[in-house]
Amino acid sequence: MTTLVKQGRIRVKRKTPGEVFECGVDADRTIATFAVRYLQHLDPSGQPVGPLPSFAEDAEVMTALYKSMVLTRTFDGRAISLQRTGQLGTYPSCLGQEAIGTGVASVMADDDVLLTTYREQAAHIWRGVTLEEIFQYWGGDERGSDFSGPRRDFPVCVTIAAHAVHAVGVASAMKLRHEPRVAVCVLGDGATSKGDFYEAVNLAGVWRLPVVFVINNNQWAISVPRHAQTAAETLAQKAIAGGFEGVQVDGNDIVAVRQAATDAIETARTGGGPGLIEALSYRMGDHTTADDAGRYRPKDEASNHQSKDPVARLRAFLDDRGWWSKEKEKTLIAKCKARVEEAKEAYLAIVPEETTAMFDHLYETLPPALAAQRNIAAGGDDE
Amino acid sequence: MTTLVKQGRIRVKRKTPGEVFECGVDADRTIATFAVRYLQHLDPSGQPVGPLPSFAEDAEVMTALYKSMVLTRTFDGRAISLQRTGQLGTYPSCLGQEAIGTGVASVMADDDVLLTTYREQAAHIWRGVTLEEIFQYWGGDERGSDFSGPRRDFPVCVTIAAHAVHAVGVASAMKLRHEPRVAVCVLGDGATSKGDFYEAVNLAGVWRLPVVFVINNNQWAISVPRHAQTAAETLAQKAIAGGFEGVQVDGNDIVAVRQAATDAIETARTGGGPGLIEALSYRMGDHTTADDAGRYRPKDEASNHQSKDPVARLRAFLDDRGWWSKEKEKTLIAKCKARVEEAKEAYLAIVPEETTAMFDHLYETLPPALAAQRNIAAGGDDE
Amino acid sequence: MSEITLLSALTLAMARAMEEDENVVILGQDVAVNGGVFRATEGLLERFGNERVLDTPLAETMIAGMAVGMAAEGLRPVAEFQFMGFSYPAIDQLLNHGGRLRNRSRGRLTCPLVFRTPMGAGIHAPEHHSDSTEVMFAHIPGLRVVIPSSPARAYGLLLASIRDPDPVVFLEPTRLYRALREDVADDGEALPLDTCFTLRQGSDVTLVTWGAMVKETLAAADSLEADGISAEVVDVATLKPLDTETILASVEKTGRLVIIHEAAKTGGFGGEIAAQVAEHGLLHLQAPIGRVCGYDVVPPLPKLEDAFLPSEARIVEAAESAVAFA
Amino acid sequence: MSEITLLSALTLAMARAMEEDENVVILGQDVAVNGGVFRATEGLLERFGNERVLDTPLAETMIAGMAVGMAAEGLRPVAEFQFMGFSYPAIDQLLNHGGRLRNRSRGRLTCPLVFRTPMGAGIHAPEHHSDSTEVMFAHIPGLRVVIPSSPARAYGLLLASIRDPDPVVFLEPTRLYRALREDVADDGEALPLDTCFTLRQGSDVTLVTWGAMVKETLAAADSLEADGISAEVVDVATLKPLDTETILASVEKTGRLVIIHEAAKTGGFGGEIAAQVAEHGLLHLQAPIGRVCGYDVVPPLPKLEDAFLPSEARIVEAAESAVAFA
Ligand SMILES: Cc1ncc(C[n+]2csc(CCOP(=O)(O)OP(=O)(O)O)c2C)c(N)n1
Ligand SMILES: Cc1ncc(C[n+]2csc(CCOP(=O)(O)OP(=O)(O)O)c2C)c(N)n1
Ligand SMILES: [Mg+2]
Ligand SMILES: [Mg+2]
Repeated sequence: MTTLVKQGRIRVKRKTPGEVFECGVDADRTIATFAVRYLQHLDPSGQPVGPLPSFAEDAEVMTALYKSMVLTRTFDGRAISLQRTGQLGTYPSCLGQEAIGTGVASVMADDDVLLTTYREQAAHIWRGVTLEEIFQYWGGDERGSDFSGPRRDFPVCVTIAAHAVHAVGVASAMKLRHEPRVAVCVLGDGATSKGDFYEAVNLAGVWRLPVVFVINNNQWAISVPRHAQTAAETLAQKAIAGGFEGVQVDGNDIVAVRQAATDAIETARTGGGPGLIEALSYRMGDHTTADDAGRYRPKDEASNHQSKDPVARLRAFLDDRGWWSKEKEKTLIAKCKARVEEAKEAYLAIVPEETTAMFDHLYETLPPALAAQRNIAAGGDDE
Repeated sequence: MTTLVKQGRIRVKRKTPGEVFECGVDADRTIATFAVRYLQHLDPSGQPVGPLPSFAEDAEVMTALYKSMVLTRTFDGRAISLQRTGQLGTYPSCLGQEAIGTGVASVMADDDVLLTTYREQAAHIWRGVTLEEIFQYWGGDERGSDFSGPRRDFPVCVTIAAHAVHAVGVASAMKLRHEPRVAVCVLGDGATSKGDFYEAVNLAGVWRLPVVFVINNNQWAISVPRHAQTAAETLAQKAIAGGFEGVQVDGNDIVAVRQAATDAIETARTGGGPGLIEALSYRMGDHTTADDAGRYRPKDEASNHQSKDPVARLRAFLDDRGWWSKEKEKTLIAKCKARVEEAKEAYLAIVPEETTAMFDHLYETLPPALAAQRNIAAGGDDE
Repeated sequence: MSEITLLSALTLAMARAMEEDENVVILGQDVAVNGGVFRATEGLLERFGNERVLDTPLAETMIAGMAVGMAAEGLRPVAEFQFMGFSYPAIDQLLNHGGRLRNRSRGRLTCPLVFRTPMGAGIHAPEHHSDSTEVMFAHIPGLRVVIPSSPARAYGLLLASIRDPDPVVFLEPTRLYRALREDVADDGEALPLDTCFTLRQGSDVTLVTWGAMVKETLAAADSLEADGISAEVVDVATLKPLDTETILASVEKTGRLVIIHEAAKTGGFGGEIAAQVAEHGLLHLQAPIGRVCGYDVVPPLPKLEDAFLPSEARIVEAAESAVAFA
Repeated sequence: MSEITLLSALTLAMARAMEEDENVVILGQDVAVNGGVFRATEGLLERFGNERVLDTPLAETMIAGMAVGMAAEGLRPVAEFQFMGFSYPAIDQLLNHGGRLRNRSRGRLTCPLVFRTPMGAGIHAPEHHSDSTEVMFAHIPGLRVVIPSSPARAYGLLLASIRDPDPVVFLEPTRLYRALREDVADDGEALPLDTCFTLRQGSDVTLVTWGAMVKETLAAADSLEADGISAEVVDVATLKPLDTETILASVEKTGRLVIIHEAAKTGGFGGEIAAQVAEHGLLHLQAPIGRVCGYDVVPPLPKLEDAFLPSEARIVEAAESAVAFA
């Protein structure tokens, strides 16, 4: 019957995505259109590109953001050096992506819930996870995930995008209980290829959940560049598949990030449904300390990105406003270094857990069947 | 630090999806827009709504399509009655959705590969899977999937959306070998919620694979209605997440389905990348013979849909053109019934497989370790 | 008290748990309006409303992960997967997250959830509807794995599972859903999640089984009795944590052990039980440990289904050769 | 011949297979430009081009399903999952599709693919990078499951796996990737996929193991020898299909058996081996079957990793008590 194949074909005009389709015949009409917005407030030199949101006119707010970003960066550098000297395990640097975590976390409420990948030290530090805890986790000790600060935040998620489905569960709990709380899920550009992400986005849309997805689009997923991850022109448009809106922001511009996060989080909090923010950034370092980006990354790419650095950009903005000075910078750097050193010392001084700890948090009450194993682990005889 | 939360918020204009965003400040601009087209050629009464594609002017083509749809429907009804009398297992009716399978299959080449759910008997019948084989499969005999016709087509996929990832694998093989072939994947509205579907769509986009996804949007996934499945206004827009275009068609209008399929398949075949077609249809029966739609479906919904029936619509069109008659109809019905009865008899006469068949197709060569088990199954002693 | 099916006992247990704890929520495909494809959740939507009985989109990874997220927030989600064969996308969530959340956060976040799913062959269902892969779950640290085999045990074990502070995989043999009726008191009494149930006392041979195969095993015990062989029948019920003691005590008494399960033999949970006995009860064994299991094949479509399922005859034969062994 | 690591042996085998059959393609995350995070596929892109060595998006279900689709079309995909802990989304595809395609189509479509993934603890990696869940794969009908423990066996077994007409799960112990070097001839000689390898002859006790634990087991055998105990060491290598005969023959000779694996004990593959011996070799056993396994816990982060891994000392102790048993 396949002789019919070649018959009666009419070419339908194909459009390049991003271009609105012009209706042809009656038979063929446009029934839905979508757009993705892009938000930037500060250009790479720290100059406003238009009127600023009011928080950006508040010196106290802006310097607080700056301080947290610098603390994060100081911590990050120290973590890498500790790893190099064998005092820390594999560590994923967040260099160059501080504006995302800091900007987003700074507009979350204490009892909102943050769920992130392994690269959002900036957000954790703002939320009150201690530097000791972050060292401890990457030093190979589970107690580092027993956050002393945000008790309901999730431990970092290493299995890519799995926390996106946790986030919709957390948000469902909030919604079912009519609590004005929001779940915020931060994940990478690579994570947007995974079904978990999409299933979460789809549920968030159809249940109008109080959840905000923030994509740290740092352009790389280990060695796989953004363009090899998806043909979508923006990652923000992934939200369209879930029936809601995504927005792309300059992720090196903390004003834009914070602005977009404010909007999305408050919309979510007040019953307006989920949000998705694609924050364009750049992974200035290797994927982790176990990686060598030199193997796969175009030679000058990283150095070309220096000019977009989010910390330098905010610094330039503060300078312009007269809110900052060389003196203040010197003091800040010294303070950050001291705090990080202090945390490092505290981390190195931590007494290791007993071997049996691996049994003691597995269930609320250890099943009798495991007592014998625990006994061996404690140094007793084999079963 | 969360005292900052309440400060400096600017409301960003939110748009309802489907409305193009009007740029406000410089800081905030639209960077991408998308549209979803809708295609219909025949209205529910069979009247053209505009100029028709040329194949629709070809009596031979159109009557062939009609005959195959009627054969499918005859088969379908008989399968249900066989199940009711215990001669067939659980069976999923395709009543009301025949235009989709027939329309799509009719523009596939023999060596294209079809991968479908359990509800695309229409497509299988066109492709040359025998009625006996379809009976045999739903009668609980694996040999029903050993298609005598399209040898490279996949067996029906019961695990929802899993065949979407097979389809991109099949399409990858075709592309890597530079063959002008296409993989066609037909799945349901419910399937579009599953990560597999999205992962496949995303890969199809970024690798520009020769694959076409066809969504049989029959409005229900067992008891879950389309609107509870996703907030997306159209399922066609799911393609936007993969960076390509989706189109929505009237799935009860075989001219529209066939037209959209022609376009998408030929685009895919000639290196233009993947396509996605959402065919709007309706599940006129229960989910399967094990289901009772009366438990969950609004009372008049199914009967209200009668007027959109794809078979009646094509019949009206043929009638209008003078290509059909009561006489021809009578002959066709009789012929279809006879063919189905013949298939039923052949099916019922099939000699059951040996018990050991469950071992004999597991591996190319049965591992010696399984010989003892096979022996028991053959009636020998237990190990 | 009333004579009810295993299925109704499950509904009763869920309703009871929802009544006593408002944190209990039901979620899954078709569980609300339709009451589940097997009707296990029938009536719960009407009784507890659409904020506690939730029809989800078709996405198993999401259902599993959502349950983890809900549980971390203090809800007690009871998630249904429509068939075991569709539950595999949940394994990633169970293994990497559900079973680990308490441990990896050192007790800060916990995961009190139940994953229910129908399992097993024998109801002439379509492809992929007949799996018995319980061992895959029973191997995962941090979980409990429970399989009821009677209405009363279904009630008591499901209640216990929902009340348990840790994740429980609750597997329901479809073959038993409506196969037998039993008096079940809706008294809120849970059964323990760490003991086997000895369903029949015997002295010549121990038959250890669980789930749907309890039926054939009890029938086999009857046949054996007619032949003068006294078989003890142990329903494992909770595979993880495993109550090795009850099994060892029985083997000590009988000296002979046959393990019966529907799952594929190789790497099935029967191996674990045999290994425990070969480690801790070797001296009591007067015969090789027999295993009567599903073959290592794909569960066949209905036409060959009966030939696939371990039969009463195979159990009798294995028990007889154990007893005859000298 | 040259002294190479297990990792290089894998690369060599893949290159060889690609050379001899143009249907062999490599796919996975970071396998092309980066040569794999462990460098197992290093140089293959340069040598075979970007139509045969494919970096995929980050989506394990898709990678698995794509491989099934490719295999059905006659390619021989070798897909890498970056770590076992990330491979679970592939289980659905392996269980419902890869392992069944031949059977469900009665031989019309086949599935000659290889899923490679690094496994096991001991390299101080982050969370989720240390799993040993081989039994979950070994329980799935229609698959082969292979775990090499030396460069030469890695080469021969991977070649055999790629040439095999059915799906193979090929699990690579990260702890051994660079732990030892061995002369490996790139001669295209495959090793059989249905036999255990007896690595050391002995007469007092049989130590059965696989993967990374082969290292500690051989070391334990050395220690035992110093104490006058002669241990036979069997590397199972192919878990599915299992070569029970070699194990039984060894147990017949020694009368004592200790099974060693890194995976969690409960429901681990050691249970299967113990069960086979308790079924077919009971009379040869002069002592209970010992199992030295990973605990039933979440593989801990690096600080407690050493305490988690079964140690040489635990193996020695178990072997000694088996030998001392009377
Ligand atoms: C499910 C899963 N697959 C693979 C990996 C291995 N892996 C770790 S990070 C990574 C790349 C993630 O990229 P992206 O989402 O962009 O986050 P980024 O590291 O850039 O922050 C991969 C593949 C993993 N952790 N989880
Ligand atoms: C992964 C998976 N989950 C659940 C099911 C059970 N199930 C069978 S059909 C179905 C609904 C499918 O709906 P849709 O995709 O719209 O296809 P339709 O049946 O309407 O053709 C469900 C949930 C399944 N087969 N596979
Ligand atoms: Mg990235
Ligand atoms: Mg549907």
